[in-house]
Amino acid sequence: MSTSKKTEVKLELLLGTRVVDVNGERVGHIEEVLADRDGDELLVTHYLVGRYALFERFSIYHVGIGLLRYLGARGASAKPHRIPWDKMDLSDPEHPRLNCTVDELKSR
Amino acid sequence: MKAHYFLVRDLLDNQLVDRDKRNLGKIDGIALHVAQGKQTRVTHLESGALILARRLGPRWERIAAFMTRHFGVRKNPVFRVPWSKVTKTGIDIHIDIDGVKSDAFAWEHWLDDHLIGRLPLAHEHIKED
Amino acid sequence: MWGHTFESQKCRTEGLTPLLWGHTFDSTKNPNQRPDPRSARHMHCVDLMRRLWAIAIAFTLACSKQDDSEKLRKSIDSWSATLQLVADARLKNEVRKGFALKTIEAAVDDLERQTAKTTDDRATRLIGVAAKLRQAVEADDRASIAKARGELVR
Amino acid sequence: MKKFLQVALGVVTGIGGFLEVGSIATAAEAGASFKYALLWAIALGTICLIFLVEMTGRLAAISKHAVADAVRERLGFPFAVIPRTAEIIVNIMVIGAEIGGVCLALKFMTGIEVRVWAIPVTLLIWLTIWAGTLDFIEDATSILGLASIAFVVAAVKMHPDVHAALRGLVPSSPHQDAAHYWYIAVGILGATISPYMFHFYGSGAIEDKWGEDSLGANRITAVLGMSFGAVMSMAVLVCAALVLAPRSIEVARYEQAALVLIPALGRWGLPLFAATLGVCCFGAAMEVSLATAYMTAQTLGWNWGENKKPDKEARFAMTYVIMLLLGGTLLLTGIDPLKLTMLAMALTAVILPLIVLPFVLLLNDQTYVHEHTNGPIGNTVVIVTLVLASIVAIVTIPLEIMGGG
Repeated sequence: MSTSKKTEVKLELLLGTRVVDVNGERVGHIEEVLADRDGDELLVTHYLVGRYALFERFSIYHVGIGLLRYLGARGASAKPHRIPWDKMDLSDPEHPRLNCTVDELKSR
Repeated sequence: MKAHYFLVRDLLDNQLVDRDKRNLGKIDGIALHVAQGKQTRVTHLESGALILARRLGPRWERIAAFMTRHFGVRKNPVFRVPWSKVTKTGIDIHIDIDGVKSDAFAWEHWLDDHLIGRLPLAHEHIKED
Repeated sequence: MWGHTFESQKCRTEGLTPLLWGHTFDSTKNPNQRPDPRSARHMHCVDLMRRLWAIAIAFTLACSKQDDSEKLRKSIDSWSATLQLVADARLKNEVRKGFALKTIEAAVDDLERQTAKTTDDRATRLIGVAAKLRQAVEADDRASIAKARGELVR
Repeated sequence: MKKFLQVALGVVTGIGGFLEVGSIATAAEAGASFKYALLWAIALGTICLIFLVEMTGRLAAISKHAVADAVRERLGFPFAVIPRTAEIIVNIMVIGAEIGGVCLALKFMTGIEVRVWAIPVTLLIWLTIWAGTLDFIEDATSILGLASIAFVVAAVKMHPDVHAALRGLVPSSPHQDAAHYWYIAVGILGATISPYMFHFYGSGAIEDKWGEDSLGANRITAVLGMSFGAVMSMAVLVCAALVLAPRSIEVARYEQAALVLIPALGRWGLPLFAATLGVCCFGAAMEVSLATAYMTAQTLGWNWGENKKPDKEARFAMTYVIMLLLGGTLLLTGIDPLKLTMLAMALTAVILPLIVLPFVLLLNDQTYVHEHTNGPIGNTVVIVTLVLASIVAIVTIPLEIMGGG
């Protein structure tokens, strides 16, 4: 896949990048990273990948989602994907990729 | 310190505060260590114009790189704090270092030595409470 | 209504900047940079903005032409009344000489600027009276100030 | 007793700090061109301002963070940089206009040209910020600013038509010259809802160490202070409506605005106008420069504070010095101070939503204000007004620049 392996990835640059799954299918954009404290370390557990790129783009993501829900949209459709750290391949940080399919995520 | 973090909400862009409650800049960037087979972890909190400019796009990054190369006064253009130095998190992120001696204050010192401090009345200014 | 929406994460706007800065990064030019999947939509927005601006400017130009003479007429009335007020105040010693002179200067300056391209009899006449008033104020000649003030009313 | 003093000071700040070159110029133009018809714009702007100032104070008291801090932390740098850059640009123009106001006041009293005064006035403003404390700056400008009561005295002395004035509080569309009418309307909104006020007020609250117990005082200060301030602005408009409008004098130069007090106050009219203009603009120039330094420091996470030693906050001090220099330079280019003022105020109206909408979001965020979140009425009034003002401003600015000249 990628030629060089970066060990240091900048979180601020990951934000907003598009994520595709193992088949190259669009999943969404990285919006948030979840981490848990473990002793002296802070370990990444999940990536939130959202589908409302337009909201995110105009900084109205949360308001937009809130409005959608308020207007009766289903909770599931507005919710971002919650991707476990081991399913996200960041060897090329500019093109993050899942090492599974979107359907596999849903079935979990 | 809490156990679960939303890195963007809780850390990125929040205020860095040293042990004497001085402002050391915002957290402009967060460095993650990614390695195959090992859980990704947060290694450093970063602060610096270069990091900020990069978030705005390649052109701004080039401008910032040029500026820091020619006019920078910091030893290292990016001020990095290891995660292990973090003592308290909340709206502000407290770290256990002496800010005045750190690189985060390089510009403060430079301006004070070369410009602000040389102007009349700069030091009699105001009595501290 | 919005309170609960903040429980998840911070809003992000990485994508907003290129829109606001215009064409600051055309990432297709440099193969080392990441291609922006949103650039097509971005271009569309910029295009739309340009069109809106063009319409606004055209509209502006259309509106600005027609009322130039009307504007000058109003301006002459306005300065004429201003000079009367200043002359009265000077006669009653309510304003200092320096202020009266500066106001007369401002009147002449503003009128000359507006009639630089066109000629207007009323404007020329008003500038003439202003010059008389100015001389009278400078000389502290109360009779002449009153006379010039009288000419302003006509 | 301390609470009472805090409120009293707040009210005085409102009265003295409210008037500045922008509100004087826009109110005078409005009164001269449209009589009482634009009084509503001052009222509407003030209602918005009351909500917004209260929000700023509440955010500062509960979270100990100012608006610029919270916007950066909550919405991220790529967003924060947009409103802050816009503000810096507009603030340079506003500082230029305020310094211009001081110079004009001096010109009215001495007859010496504005350009001659620009450098000494800029230096004097710098020196006052440099050598003064926050309390000194607040108190001095507030108390000296009380000279603006002259406008209220003059307005009352001339017996305005109260019914006509009350009718002016209801928005109406103009009979003629619609573009100019709306341009002045957004100018008034921009002058009334000055963004620098939020940074100044919020940062001042943090410097004064407000806590949760200050919320009541904060509310009273916002309502009373801003309302009294609005009365001053309205008095300027009424004076212009009574003195200039009947003579069909339009305000093309500040000299014409300076005449409004003379019929009522005689030989005191001009000195009082000059004193009000000079003092208010002097205060505002300091406040805008400091506000820019506050917001820059807060966005980038520097140390800040007018009450700290400058060797611990050299970058903060540097920022206001640069702002003053740029503002002063702008004036030296020979730009017409009145046009600069009107443009700066209208541009303020354009960028207002960008500045204010985020902090409507913040004031609904419990991380920052705990249980003291906004009510729906405040949110709605503020958002609707500002978005409308911004749209009107975007339409009228090109019209005015090219048509109104």
